[in-house]
Amino acid sequence: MEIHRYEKLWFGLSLLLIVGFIGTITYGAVGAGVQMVSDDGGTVEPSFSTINENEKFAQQEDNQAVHVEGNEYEVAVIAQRFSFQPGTGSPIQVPEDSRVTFYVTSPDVIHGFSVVGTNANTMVIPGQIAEITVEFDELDSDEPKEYGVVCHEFCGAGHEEMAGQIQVVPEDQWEGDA
Amino acid sequence: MSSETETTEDGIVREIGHDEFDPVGTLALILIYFVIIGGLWAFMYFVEFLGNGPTVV
Amino acid sequence: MEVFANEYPDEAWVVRAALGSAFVALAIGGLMGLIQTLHRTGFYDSLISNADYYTVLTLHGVAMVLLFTIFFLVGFFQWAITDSLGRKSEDIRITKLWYGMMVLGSAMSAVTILGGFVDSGSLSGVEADVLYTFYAPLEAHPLYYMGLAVFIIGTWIAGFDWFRSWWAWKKENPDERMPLRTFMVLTTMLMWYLASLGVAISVVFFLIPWSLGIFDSVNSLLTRTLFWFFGHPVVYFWLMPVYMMWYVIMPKLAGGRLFSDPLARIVFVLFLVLSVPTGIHHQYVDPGIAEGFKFLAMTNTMFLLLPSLLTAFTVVASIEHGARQRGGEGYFGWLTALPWGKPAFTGMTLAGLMFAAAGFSGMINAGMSINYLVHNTLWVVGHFHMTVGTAVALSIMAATYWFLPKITGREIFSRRLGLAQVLLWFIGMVLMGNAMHRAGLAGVPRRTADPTYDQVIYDGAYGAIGELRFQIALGGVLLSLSLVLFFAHLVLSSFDIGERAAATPDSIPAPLSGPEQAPKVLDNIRLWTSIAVVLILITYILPLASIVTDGGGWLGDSYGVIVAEYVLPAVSSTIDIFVGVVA
Amino acid sequence: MNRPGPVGIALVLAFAVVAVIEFRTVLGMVGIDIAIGPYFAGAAILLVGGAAALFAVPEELTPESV
Repeated sequence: MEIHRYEKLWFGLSLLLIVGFIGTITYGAVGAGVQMVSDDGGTVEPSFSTINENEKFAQQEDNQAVHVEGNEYEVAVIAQRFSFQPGTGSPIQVPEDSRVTFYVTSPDVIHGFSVVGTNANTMVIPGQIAEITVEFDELDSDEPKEYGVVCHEFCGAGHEEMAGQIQVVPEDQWEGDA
Repeated sequence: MSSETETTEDGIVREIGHDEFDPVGTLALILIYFVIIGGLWAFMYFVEFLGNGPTVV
Repeated sequence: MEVFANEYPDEAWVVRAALGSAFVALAIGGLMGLIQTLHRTGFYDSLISNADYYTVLTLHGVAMVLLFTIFFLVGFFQWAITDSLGRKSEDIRITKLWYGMMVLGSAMSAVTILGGFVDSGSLSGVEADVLYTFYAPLEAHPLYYMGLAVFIIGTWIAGFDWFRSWWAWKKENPDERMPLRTFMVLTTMLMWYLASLGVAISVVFFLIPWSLGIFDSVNSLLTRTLFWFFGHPVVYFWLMPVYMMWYVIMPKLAGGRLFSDPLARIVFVLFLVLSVPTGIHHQYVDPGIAEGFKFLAMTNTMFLLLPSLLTAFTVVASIEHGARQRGGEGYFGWLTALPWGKPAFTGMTLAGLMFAAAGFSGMINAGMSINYLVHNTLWVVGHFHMTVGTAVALSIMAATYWFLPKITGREIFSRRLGLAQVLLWFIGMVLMGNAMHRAGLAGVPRRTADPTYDQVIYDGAYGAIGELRFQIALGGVLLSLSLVLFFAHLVLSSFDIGERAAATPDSIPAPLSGPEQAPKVLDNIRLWTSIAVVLILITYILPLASIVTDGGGWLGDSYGVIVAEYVLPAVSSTIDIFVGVVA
Repeated sequence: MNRPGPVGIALVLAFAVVAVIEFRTVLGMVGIDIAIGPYFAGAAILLVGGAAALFAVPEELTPESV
């Protein structure tokens, strides 16, 4: 088979592009430390009673993150038609300069959990616990910083109402058990 | 209007065979495309994405 | 040589019928699209309620990406097989049977979707507000899933019908190479058999019994994964007939010849091999699937860029050949020697250009971690409106200007009108597609009736959100106008107006580098199918096994509330609708 | 180079419409804001020009019409 030399050149450049893309993503994982949502969060039977007994969700109190150690915190969120608990009723409060792990699950249908304007973004699937860890920087001022959270997967009539908020507060305004 | 060379319905004025055709215009276009997507990819990954924190770590 | 419509009247009837069905779906889907674009941007949201928006969205999705594209595909492929093998259908009754099954299946699903608009009477409870992805445990009426199953089985029989033609031809021409168009049809159908297996298993073994109340629950992640097993390769099912147009029709329209027949075959083989083991890239941010499986799906996806990048070269080189035969010169000057006055050519070229741009946003979607930035935002919607919504839809409409005379025997109505239509589509889609991409970067979610929230301020967008919303609405209106022109054109072409000539037969010119240059192994489709199966097993067996073993078995756990609330009413309404249909 | 025909003009204007509207965003990125009214008016004029050019396209396809 005869392939034109320009086409051979383009074939080589195409391969270079593909390898470059995969290389960039690999750099993101190894160098920049970006992790994918995976099966680390484990599973839970999708009903309120079972979810509330799950160790991650049982320790969740009102809208505060739970302090683990150092600057590490955990928040357990139930995404359900059509609210986030916590998040929708009152904002989820996390302290600045923290490393927060969100555990999100659903007792009913598939939802999304997307912190608008950031790369914190996961699906919420009944039966599965999504686990994502994100780092919030130090605040520039004494004012809390707010992030919107939206459900980005269609979950039924009323889906467009499903949103919440995360509030990053200065260290001294943090009211959780430090 | 009719042009001086004889043209077919498709406006073909000359036959170009396999060996006399170098797709140099295609090469030029596709190299431009290569540069654009390479640059855009770098911009999207390193500026838009990594600059859009917090990111899942 | 005669025009196709006269030489194969029975086959041409089926082709026309399939195209007719495709265009009915396009009209319905287009109307829904106009309603959506005005509703979600807030420009006119009093026509429907937010709740009805999701019915509209479901209808738009199903009509556009399943019915319009696939009905066109079967019509176009029937022509390609019949014309390239030069033989009638082996049994025209089978050909009509699969077309009839596809219509029946579409009607079944359409009834349930339309039921979403009705709140009372015998159709209340008959709903399918589940979008075209129907992620369980969102539940549709059983008839919705059954309709999909019937439709897909129809496509399977169509594939069988075309294989039969090929086997019969092969027996009579044992030493000849498989014609290019036949090769494209058969490789595409093999890919489709592999891909649709996923959705067939999901629908037949899980969703239908569950929606009938036989099972209490399903494993959401399992049915979702099976959907995407099918849901990504289905985009190539939309795209393959368009690639056939680009490889076969465009060089001809440009006055040139296909640059390389062997490369076209390689491209289709790559699609057969790589299309299916990529679906997990739609699940990069799904819990319950380990990172390693996602990485594997990403590498497959990235290598799937290869056939499209090769296509870009081969197709552009083929039209450049045409331009130079028409007297074009220079590095870029040849572009002015292309036949821009032909709407079929201009439309397909603009579609291809937009595909090059959409290819870039697809590369972003495919990048495992960068996907966090855009997952389920309007960016993705922008992406597929430029791929299936333009590369495919605009190519189909443009090719129709060339194709229609073949199957009706009459020339189309007007070149001017055709040109206006394709240019308007291009402008409308650049506006809407671009704005959607940028809104997605600002975090605006997809699939919602109203993307404004008290808790959310979108910032960081290039251009204010208000301006982006305006561009989306404006683009949507221009696209709708373009559709109106298209349908007006179809209607005008079906009447004898003025002195329109009868269509003249024409043939596809031989490639510059012909099939005799291609190694024989390329035609060994059994080998390529086997490789595809092995790749699918490698990519899918482990994740599926872990989803079933870790995630609550084949059926998930019991959702007591949901069963009581949705399943039981659904069962009783199934009985109602059957009674209603019979009576 | 040949003088562009009506089809060429229509095509170039179609691209121009798109470029004009997108270019405003690009200018916005570098901090130059242009009022939306005149901008869209400009694009609309180009669009009308494109439509007018299309009316000059002859219905019979000849090599010269391209």
